[in-house]
Amino acid sequence: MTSSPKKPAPRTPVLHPNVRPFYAQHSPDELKEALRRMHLVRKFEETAEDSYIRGLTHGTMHLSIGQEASAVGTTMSLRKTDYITSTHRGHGHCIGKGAEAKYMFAEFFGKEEGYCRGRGGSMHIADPESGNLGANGIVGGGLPIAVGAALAIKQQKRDDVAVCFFGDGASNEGAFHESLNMAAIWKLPVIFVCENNGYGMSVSTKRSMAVANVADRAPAYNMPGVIVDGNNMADVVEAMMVATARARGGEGPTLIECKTYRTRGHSRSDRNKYRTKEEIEEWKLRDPIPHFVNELISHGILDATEADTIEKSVDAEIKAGFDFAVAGTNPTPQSLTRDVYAREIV
Amino acid sequence: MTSSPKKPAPRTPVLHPNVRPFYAQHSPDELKEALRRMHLVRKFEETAEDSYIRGLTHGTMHLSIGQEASAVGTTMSLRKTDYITSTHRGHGHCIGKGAEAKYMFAEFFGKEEGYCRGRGGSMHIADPESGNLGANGIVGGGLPIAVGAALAIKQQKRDDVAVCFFGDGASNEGAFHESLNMAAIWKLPVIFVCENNGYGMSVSTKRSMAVANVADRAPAYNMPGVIVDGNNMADVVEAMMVATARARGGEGPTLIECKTYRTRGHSRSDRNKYRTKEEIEEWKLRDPIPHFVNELISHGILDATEADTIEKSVDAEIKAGFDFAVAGTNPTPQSLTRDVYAREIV
Amino acid sequence: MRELSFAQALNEALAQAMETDPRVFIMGEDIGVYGGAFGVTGDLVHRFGEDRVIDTPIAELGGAGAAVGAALAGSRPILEFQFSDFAGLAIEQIVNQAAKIRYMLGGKTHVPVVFRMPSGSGTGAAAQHSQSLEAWFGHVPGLKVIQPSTPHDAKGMLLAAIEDPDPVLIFEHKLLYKIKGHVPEEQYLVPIGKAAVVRAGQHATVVGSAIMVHRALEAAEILAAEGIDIEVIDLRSIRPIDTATIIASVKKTTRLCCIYEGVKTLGIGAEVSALIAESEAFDYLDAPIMRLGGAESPIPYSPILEKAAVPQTDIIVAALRNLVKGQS
Amino acid sequence: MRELSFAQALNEALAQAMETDPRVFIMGEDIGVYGGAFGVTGDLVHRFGEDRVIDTPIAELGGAGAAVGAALAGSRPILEFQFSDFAGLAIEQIVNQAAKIRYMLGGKTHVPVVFRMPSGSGTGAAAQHSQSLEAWFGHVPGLKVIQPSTPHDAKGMLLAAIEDPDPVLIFEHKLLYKIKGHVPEEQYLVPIGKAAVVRAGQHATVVGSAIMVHRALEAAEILAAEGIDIEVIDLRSIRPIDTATIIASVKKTTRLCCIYEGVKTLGIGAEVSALIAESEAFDYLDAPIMRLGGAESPIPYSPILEKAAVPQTDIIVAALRNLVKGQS
Ligand SMILES: Cc1ncc(C[n+]2csc(CCOP(=O)(O)OP(=O)(O)O)c2C)c(N)n1
Ligand SMILES: Cc1ncc(C[n+]2csc(CCOP(=O)(O)OP(=O)(O)O)c2C)c(N)n1
Ligand SMILES: [Mg+2]
Ligand SMILES: [Mg+2]
Repeated sequence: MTSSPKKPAPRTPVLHPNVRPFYAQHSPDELKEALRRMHLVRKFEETAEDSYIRGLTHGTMHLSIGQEASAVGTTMSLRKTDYITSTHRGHGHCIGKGAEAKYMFAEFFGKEEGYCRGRGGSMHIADPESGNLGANGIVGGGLPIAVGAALAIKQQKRDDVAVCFFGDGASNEGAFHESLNMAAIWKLPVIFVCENNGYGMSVSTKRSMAVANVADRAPAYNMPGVIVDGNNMADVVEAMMVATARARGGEGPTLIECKTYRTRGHSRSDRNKYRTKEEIEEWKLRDPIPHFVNELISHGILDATEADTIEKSVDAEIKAGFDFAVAGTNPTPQSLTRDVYAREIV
Repeated sequence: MTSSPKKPAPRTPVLHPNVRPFYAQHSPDELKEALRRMHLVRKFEETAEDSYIRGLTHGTMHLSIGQEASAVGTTMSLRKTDYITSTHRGHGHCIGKGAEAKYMFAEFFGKEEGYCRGRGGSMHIADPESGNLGANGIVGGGLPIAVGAALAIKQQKRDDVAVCFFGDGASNEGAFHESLNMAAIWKLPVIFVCENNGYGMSVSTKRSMAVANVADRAPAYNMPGVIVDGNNMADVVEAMMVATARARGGEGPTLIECKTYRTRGHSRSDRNKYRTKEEIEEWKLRDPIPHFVNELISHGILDATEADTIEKSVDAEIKAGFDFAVAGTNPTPQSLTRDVYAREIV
Repeated sequence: MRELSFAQALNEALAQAMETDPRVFIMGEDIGVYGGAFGVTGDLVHRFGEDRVIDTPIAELGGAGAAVGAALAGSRPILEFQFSDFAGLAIEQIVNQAAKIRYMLGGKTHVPVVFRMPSGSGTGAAAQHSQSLEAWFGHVPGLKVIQPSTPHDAKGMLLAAIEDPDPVLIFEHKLLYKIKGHVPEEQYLVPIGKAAVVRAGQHATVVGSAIMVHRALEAAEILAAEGIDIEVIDLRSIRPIDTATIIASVKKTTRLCCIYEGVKTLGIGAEVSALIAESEAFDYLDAPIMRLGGAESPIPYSPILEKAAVPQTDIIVAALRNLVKGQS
Repeated sequence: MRELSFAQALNEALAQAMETDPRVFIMGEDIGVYGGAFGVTGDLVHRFGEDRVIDTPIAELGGAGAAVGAALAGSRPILEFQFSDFAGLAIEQIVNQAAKIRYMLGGKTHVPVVFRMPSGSGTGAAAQHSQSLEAWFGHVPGLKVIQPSTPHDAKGMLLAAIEDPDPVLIFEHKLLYKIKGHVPEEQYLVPIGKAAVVRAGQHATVVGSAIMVHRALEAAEILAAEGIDIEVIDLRSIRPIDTATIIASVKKTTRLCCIYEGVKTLGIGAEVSALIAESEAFDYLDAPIMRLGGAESPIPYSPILEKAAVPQTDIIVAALRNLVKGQS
């Protein structure tokens, strides 16, 4: 056991005399990389939104702006062999798990160079190579899939984990109940990460649930239910450290509820009729990125110029990725039925 | 408020100095009728089983022998305008809600005189006239239907209730989660009656749930979860008195878990490989019918000869019902597509 | 002549039904203050209140089951699925319950529920938000399945569905929501189970529904210039299906092409083709029965691929020319 | 020649697959100590343990999703639905996920999962336990749908399904579980997508699957005595469907009858009919294409009605006589 910031995080968190585990057990490089990814998520989405407004892409798009801490915090310490199942609001999960912006842009623009060769689009961007089993257009669709991935992990005697992202609204789907129950009775290495941004599209949790927190449902599965400030990297990561240790140790699943907020509308068609400007502005003040930057600076891990350098490098990466995508290849109509089956039908 | 056994039960149960509410608030006639119905359920099923073994009927059959207290106890005080949704193991619910054995037998024998004109059979016997919205061949199928019936009750400004029967196994279906959540957020007059007989077909609750009781899931919906001895009429009825008062008063749903046991196999094909003879025998000693008879006698409501008269009268009713069914009319093939639609397709 | 969009026509049908029948109510996801993902319910929650315009949690199975239960208890529920793809979560209640309860109970009850199904591709929403599943439900006795193609029929058929004592699924193609057309102000019913000959012609019969009716009409105009005279039938109802109208047309034109957006294999065109091939019209056929259906793939995201996945007007024109002239 | 029942053949396929491939496991309701509702899994839990023969809670959507997830994570799950009717609760995972994931991810992954679907009527289990839903899944690109009719094919096709990299649904007609037939002891594959001409004939082609193949053969025997010579094709695979074999047969016999238990409207016979009606075989047809399908009603409980709801041998005989001789 050590608290040296140089070493990688040990399997179980250790309390350091005066530094909290998140800072004690991650190296400066790890912490800076986390910040870089938060910027990457934010700027990817801002650029995607801009392209959409400029009519460069079609379809719909669900932005996670304001939720970057939960996306990156839950994924930054995962192994490549760990799995995630993502959602319709999955850009952050995808980048957090290691995807590159250029291939995400290419997908967003429907190009062959995209992660899904232009077949998936914004709602389905995913890089299976990096352990991302897929974003999902079906609310709650990824819940039992994550349970199955964890079942396979257990059968294959691996100590990997499956992280399952879902929203507060998804927790009202029957799939939530069936999935948490199976994970609990079989003690599977799943971490259920609920990104509770207060709304399922236009319906607030007050109107869609009879309990105050999604985590209040964990006891029904005899599962730990942890609530964290989803806009605070340290809180998110420390909850994940405990949950992953539990999962890798064969002690079973955990439900982590990240309280957060999407400062953009649900999707392009949203006119925000169901919430107030004040509420949105209030949450904008709780932006996870500047908050994390300040913490890194106050911990002496980062200085203002370095912070600026990181952001600049991300801007460059985004610009390059965008150009890469625009210059990409359009699929040909002839390739329409390619990849419907792995073994082409004779 | 009164404890006179003559008067009908008031809306909320009242504690009597030395008699428990069940006996204090039901007239001897009501109590004897309850006993009669328990016998009716038992003897209906024994006769049905016998006909099945003798090859007089086809299909399958799910017997509730041993569970009569929960079926009759939960239904005995309901109004005709109250609704129930039943299950594959629904003979008891059906009789409890007021169905006649003769028409049930006729259905069981696939005759036009049957409640479902021979279209439904054992798994679907139901008398809509008496407020029974249907047995169900789909485990958990009745859960959201009961919620919808309660929603209609509320919209129609009635003070009726919907009683939803389901098993321990059904509580692992997503429909359970979605239904209890909707009933809770909309404060609907539903009483969820879980008949926990310890097994979902061959899988014990220990293997299918991570919590000890189905009622442990009620807090996830901010709903009262009550556990009762499902083989004890007084316990079952008193829990229902509180829950129906709550529901009629607009205070919302209640989950009642009746701990009980089916002493017969799950269905005809069951070889009971998943449980021990000892367990079955032990539960047979806890047969709800003799237990109720003894309580009635000890309360001076019934004497041995009267008890015998009641049983004899049921035997006669069963015999007559069976003969009625055997003598019934078979459907003609020409009537096959009748009643697929209420408005015949032109 | 008053013009409304397809979405406005549906909204008016809902409003008039709720005004005239207190048993009618609507439920679904984000149909209240949000006004529905496609704006169909609009401001109805303000006009009729939250007790009759109910935002459900995201729980399609429970929502559908609640609609079934309310129908059994004397109400007239209309459930909006946000996308018909999500009905995949509620098949149990639609197919095992709503469609069968009346029959299983020997006709002693009935289930007057309406399921609204926004469907089809063309919006760039990809594989899980673009399906055309009408054929599935058309395969289920106990259900009625309709698919209007004009604002006029959208209002009249939705009102007919609400008035119908049996469960009805109304498929609303998303690309139709914005199209405008004449819609009478009063309440009127367009009967379920009747197709419409929307263009008379001599050389071939085209049977289509929803968006494909419009493409077929475009194609017919183009071909008219070449002296090819196409009869276009708007199917309107998938179950029950109006066989008589199709047979009469084919006997006249001797050629048949079915055009549909759903996957070609086992799609509605398969049934239309089989109905004619087993009918007296078979002997009148002068050419094989042609089907233009959706590609044998999920709906892709790329606009280029998405277009290629369903019949477009140019393809229809070439196919019909080939059908009539026997040229490729 | 060793004989096994259809159920035993499936059991042997499962056992051999688990012996030879450690990635293979089975899951479902009551498939462990109970041995499966129809006895297919039998004592496999004792041979392979509870980690590879998993009793799930009663949760079809979750079970199907878990199978999909395990397949994505490198295992080879086989999920038994206790009755195919209950798959209605899992359509979301089968159709929106399993069938589309590979395509949505641009071919970067695949979903090797097998869904076992006990189906069909004849057991007196009524409307919610007797459906034949193969047509639904045959309508879905990304899925493969098979329907063996003999113990031999049951084993060989289930092994082919397990070995297949894509999601496969195998429909097992409940009335077939007890029928016996020759089954080789070794592992062998019966290819998915190939029909079989199980009886050669000159006067008419009958295309059927599962139990209907047996009834068609009975009917053919009866008609042979009258000098009517029927060719019988066992479809075996619904998706992909073996069009070539049917076309070749129809060109020879000039008459076609499709026999299937599923509801007639939009059932598999509709597709078979349409495939021929659009093919080069159309010009060879000497009679309308006949379909004998399930009744347009849910499956009733009464044995009399249940029999009347699906094609029986006597009906088939009369229909084929009519098809060939043009008599009623
Ligand atoms: C099964 C299903 N139902 C409904 C939708 C439409 N829809 C997409 S996202 C969404 C809201 C989901 O809310 P939540 O789970 O809280 O995630 P968030 O959007 O807030 O991130 C809805 C209703 C869907 N895609 N799938
Ligand atoms: C959706 C569904 N899954 C599975 C079945 C098969 N099945 C019928 S009853 C039953 C067990 C139900 O257990 P429980 O809910 O505890 O009721 P019990 O039989 O014990 O009364 C099962 C698995 C079914 N009918 N429907
Ligand atoms: Mg949310
Ligand atoms: Mg039980």
